[in-house]
Amino acid sequence: MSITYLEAIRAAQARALAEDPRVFIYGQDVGAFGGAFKATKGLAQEFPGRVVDAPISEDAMAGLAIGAALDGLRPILEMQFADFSTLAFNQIVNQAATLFWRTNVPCPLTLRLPCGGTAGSGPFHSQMLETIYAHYPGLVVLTPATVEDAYSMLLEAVAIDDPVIFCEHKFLYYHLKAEALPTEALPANEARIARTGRDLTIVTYSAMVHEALAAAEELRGEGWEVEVVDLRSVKPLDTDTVMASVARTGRLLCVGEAFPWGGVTAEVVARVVSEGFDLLDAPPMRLNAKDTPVPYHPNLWSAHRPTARTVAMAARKVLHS
Amino acid sequence: MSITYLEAIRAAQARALAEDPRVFIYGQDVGAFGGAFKATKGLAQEFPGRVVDAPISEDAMAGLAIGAALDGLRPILEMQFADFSTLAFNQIVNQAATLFWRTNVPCPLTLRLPCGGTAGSGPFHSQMLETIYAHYPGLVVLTPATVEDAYSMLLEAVAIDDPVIFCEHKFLYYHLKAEALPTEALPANEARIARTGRDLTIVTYSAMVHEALAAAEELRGEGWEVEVVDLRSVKPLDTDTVMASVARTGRLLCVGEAFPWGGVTAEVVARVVSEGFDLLDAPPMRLNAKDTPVPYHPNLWSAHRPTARTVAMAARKVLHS
Amino acid sequence: MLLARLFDEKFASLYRAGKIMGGVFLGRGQEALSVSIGVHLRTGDVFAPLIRDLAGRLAFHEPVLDAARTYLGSVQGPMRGRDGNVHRGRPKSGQLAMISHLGAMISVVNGILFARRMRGVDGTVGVASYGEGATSTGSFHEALNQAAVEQLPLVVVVANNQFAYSTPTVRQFACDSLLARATGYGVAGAAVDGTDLGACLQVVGRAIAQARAGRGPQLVVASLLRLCGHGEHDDAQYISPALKASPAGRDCVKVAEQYVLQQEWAGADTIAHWRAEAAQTIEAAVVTAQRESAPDPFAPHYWSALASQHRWERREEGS
Amino acid sequence: MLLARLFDEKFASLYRAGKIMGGVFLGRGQEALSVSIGVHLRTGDVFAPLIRDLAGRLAFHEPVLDAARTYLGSVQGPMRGRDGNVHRGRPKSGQLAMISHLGAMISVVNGILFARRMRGVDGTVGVASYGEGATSTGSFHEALNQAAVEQLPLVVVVANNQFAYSTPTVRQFACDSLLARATGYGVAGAAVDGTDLGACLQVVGRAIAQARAGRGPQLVVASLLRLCGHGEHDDAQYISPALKASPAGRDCVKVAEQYVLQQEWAGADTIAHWRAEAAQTIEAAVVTAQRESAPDPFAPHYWSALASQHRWERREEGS
Ligand SMILES: Cc1ncc(C[n+]2csc(CCOP(=O)(O)OP(=O)(O)O)c2C)c(N)n1
Ligand SMILES: Cc1ncc(C[n+]2csc(CCOP(=O)(O)OP(=O)(O)O)c2C)c(N)n1
Ligand SMILES: [Mg+2]
Ligand SMILES: [Mg+2]
Repeated sequence: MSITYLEAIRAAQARALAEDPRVFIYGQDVGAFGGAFKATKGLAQEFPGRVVDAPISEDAMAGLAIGAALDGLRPILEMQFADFSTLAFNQIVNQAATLFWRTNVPCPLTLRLPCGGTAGSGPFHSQMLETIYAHYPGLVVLTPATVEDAYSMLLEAVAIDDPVIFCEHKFLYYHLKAEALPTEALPANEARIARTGRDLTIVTYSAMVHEALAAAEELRGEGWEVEVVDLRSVKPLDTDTVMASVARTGRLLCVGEAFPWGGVTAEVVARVVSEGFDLLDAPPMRLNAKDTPVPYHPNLWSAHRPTARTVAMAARKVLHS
Repeated sequence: MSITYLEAIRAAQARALAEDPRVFIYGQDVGAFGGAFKATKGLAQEFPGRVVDAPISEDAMAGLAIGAALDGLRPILEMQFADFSTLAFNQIVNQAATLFWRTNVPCPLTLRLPCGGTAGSGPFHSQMLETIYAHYPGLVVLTPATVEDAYSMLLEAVAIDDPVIFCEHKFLYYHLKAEALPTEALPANEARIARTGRDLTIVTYSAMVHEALAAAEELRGEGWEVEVVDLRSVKPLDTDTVMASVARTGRLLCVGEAFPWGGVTAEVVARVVSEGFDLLDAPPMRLNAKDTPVPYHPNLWSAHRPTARTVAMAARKVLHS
Repeated sequence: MLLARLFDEKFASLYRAGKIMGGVFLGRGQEALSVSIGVHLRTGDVFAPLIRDLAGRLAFHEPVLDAARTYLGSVQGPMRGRDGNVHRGRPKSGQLAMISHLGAMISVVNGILFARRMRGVDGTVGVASYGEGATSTGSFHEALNQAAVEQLPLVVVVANNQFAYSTPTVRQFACDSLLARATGYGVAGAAVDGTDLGACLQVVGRAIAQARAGRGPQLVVASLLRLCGHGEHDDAQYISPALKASPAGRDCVKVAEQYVLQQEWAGADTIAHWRAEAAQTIEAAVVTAQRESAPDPFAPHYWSALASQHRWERREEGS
Repeated sequence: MLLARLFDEKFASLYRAGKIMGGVFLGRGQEALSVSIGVHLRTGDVFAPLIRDLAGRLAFHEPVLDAARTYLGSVQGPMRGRDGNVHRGRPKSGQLAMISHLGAMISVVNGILFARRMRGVDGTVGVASYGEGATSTGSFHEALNQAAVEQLPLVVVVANNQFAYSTPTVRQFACDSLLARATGYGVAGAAVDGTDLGACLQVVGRAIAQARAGRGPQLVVASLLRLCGHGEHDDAQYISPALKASPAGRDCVKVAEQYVLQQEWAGADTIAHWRAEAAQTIEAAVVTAQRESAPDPFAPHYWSALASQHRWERREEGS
């Protein structure tokens, strides 16, 4: 048996629905159709009345999920593409995120955001949204990079008493496969050493973990041992694991697929240098997507985001400085 | 004569309307009423038909401004509070910001956002929004800290061929006064040394410039000479001026009023350490608002944001490390 | 509604005296409509009030102290100093704590009603109250349409007080009556004179009963005038004397008193007694709230926004 | 519309052959409505097309090469490889380049019309085309209301093809007809059978003429069916055979051909000739586009998003 990242997401939802009567799924075309990416395939049939098609009303979709969470349910809200969550932005950052702090009533909702680029998807079906959500107090932002994490972290997202922004990466949907679903897992807020090494720490998350691993493999051929830290959760951010790795390697490269201003790479670098300045033997470096919208043409798209090749180039720079 | 920050904003708009027939103002209550803060007071009477009341439709307000800009006008769009721009978020980051890059047609609009906290304003009338806008390619984000900059940078914003997010700080509206309007000004994208010093660089922007200056004054009593850099524009970000200052002082504290995750302070620290690691004699430090919504009660509010006192405390830490 | 009117007056005078944290927004002129919501709601129902809904809040059993404590900054208020004035609420009692963004509460009410249905709880009604200005928001539209699609027991009460802050309706919408929107959503609609307590009780009561009976969403549009500024900082010069003198400008409290007298439900002395009682209640609440302490910024619970903070505690979050 | 139909078919077959960058979205079944927009627009007008508006685009003088170049990734397309397929446009020619977020283009059209009025330019009409699913968006609502308040010469054409992706109208709205919304906004409304070219030409033509004459915004609601999937990746199994067999499921191209023959505007041979001509035009465009080069990622102009880049160049931007 082999299971994809996308199938893991479907399986996690099936299990959540089966185990917890408070769980339901709401989103455009998630019902009989099974969702634009088929992440809810068959679930409406298996769990009648609990997988509900929404009108094209992202603001009201989020509002409904918030109300239901407030009343004790555990909604999973699917955005058809992460990019459309900008229309629910206000409900998410101002209503969901502030609710517990303001009223002491938790708002346990999971917002599934199909994120990230694939060739030919263009500016409005490729965006990474973790930066803008992580900026707001009251949200948990998860960015699974593996099939196992897609599964276990989605289950944990549903269990968490806060609004969780679950950033699933579309590039991994079909490509990424595992032998089986995991039976145990790290807590969602702990980073993971995806590959050990002693010369350089690459901190990254989501699809970029695989580019970093490929770069590390390439650099191994050149005699370098590169450690790769998969953040898993970008908020909260597991600074401890990152610092421990940097303490071992003395060098830091931070890689993200988001736009370059602000975001995870800036936050990680800023934390490491303020809390672990003396651990560094060389200037830390960041590698992000370019500061333009995500291009549609595959030629441009693959130059816009970091890839194994550009990660390796950046890593060499840090290694040689 | 003495002129406030708010009056400077009004004066800049009056001048823009007078000098450029392409300029108009659109926003809720901006017409006969003169705006919730009176930033457009008298302008509807002075420029008939060019200061137009909008319905409570932030998405459509932004859309209309974008269309008008596309057609060659120079709209100034006022949000009643910055916090409500979350409802125009999609139009701003996906329509306005991508338009030039996608189509080669510029979108010269100015979005005035009354930002930042004042005592008793609470979670939805106090937010800093520069982080989320600066993250997106295609936007210019300005954060004037002085009466002179409020005036000259707003005029420059109207002249710029891109969508400009003009973050004006409500705390400065009435408090801050200058003798006269400036006759010349730095380009909007250049940071300014607000106070010179040799022991520490505090990089900040908007209302926090004044907290930093007060802290610097306090620290002078303790024998420290603190340099304060007012970024003025957070995107583009004038890294050169920051680096030159850090090169002189060897120490960096970065202060912002926004939520702590990501944002200007992370971006500045990350840039300085990647490009100027060796300039630093001590770990850089950040001071942000707390990671909760902005509290309503004045007691809590003044503990949520950095103040001269907490800036001085943080500065002492950096100075002694 | 008398209590609400007097309470509002008290807040206005405290505001002028500089005793209030933040702004004050009054319901003056809108109490008849507002109270009609509150009296028809039952325990278990849900109410998302407007900034002018003190009357409806009190009628739906908001503790008198809640408003006093919130306006005066007592840590014992329902928002514990975190949020203020009109944003107060007790979600667990069905009194939602609104966010400022107009229109945003309707879909939240939908969600609660949806949850009740999913959990098999019957007979809940949800009311969301907004001004006519809020009808221009995308949130309002999406939520009303959503409720119609789901056939939820939602009642949306629109207080058309002719202005959104300073903006007259002619700059807000172009239809003859907002009631026409009901047809567009496929929901029931009813208009009412918002200055007439009897009419409000009847029309709002009927809408709530219809929703409770499973007849789907209801839109009530009331016409009236706010007899005050947008907030207490606003002198509302933009409201013309002619409009104030028009039927929409009648003072609903006076009209109601008249009506009570006419119907001989109570005499002038009884009303005077009510008034005195209300004044006493208010005075007591204000005195209590003023004696209570302010929030302590050193209490660590203020500075964590997550309900699941304990989950993350193993690893410290950096700044 | 024949050209559009055949062009769409060509794209579908190129898609199946893996020759297309990204997705392909067809207008099959909606050409009569779409072309009716294009033919009534004049130079200087503004059109924000829907993803299914190839027919209308071509009729409004979109160069045939634009579509071919965009789908096939030629750098010479109007979007220069930056954006794709249905998002293409030439704003300077009034062909707006849509963003994906449904409903978002209407207020942009409003802005252009508003600008024209402010600049004293007369007689411009703006058309925005959307599916019935887009009527549920807040953007749609805000923009139509805004146009009504401003009395702009806006025509919104809604193609009610019974589904939004897989979602049937019963999960999208609860009103009997979307036309009822027109009254709610205070704008003129008209319904039309979207499978009937003659009717579409007349109704859309009238709406555009009314807007041009200064009678304010117009809402046209057409009923029809898309005779294809949402995109070419979708087999549209959710559309029932009964619906396909209903009047809404008629193929507007066949209906139009029938009509042309009946009216004796042309004979079968002429139609066959048109068809052949169209096929040739398409073939030529595709061949040209396929020969052209792809965008070069090393060209620096791709990597700056600001029109005013020169302003900032004195100081280099980091990372
Ligand atoms: C989305 C949004 N935009 C702007 C505001 C600022 N604002 C607060 S109240 C108000 C006017 C509201 O008018 P209306 O809905 O008619 O209610 P009324 O005050 O007349 O009772 C405005 C514009 C807001 N709260 N929310
Ligand atoms: C705001 C928004 N939400 C979701 C989507 C994803 N999406 C693209 S097309 C579509 C269905 C649109 O249906 P309709 O408006 O009826 O047009 P049709 O495809 O039927 O022509 C959806 C949900 C989107 N583009 N924009
Ligand atoms: Mg009003
Ligand atoms: Mg449709």
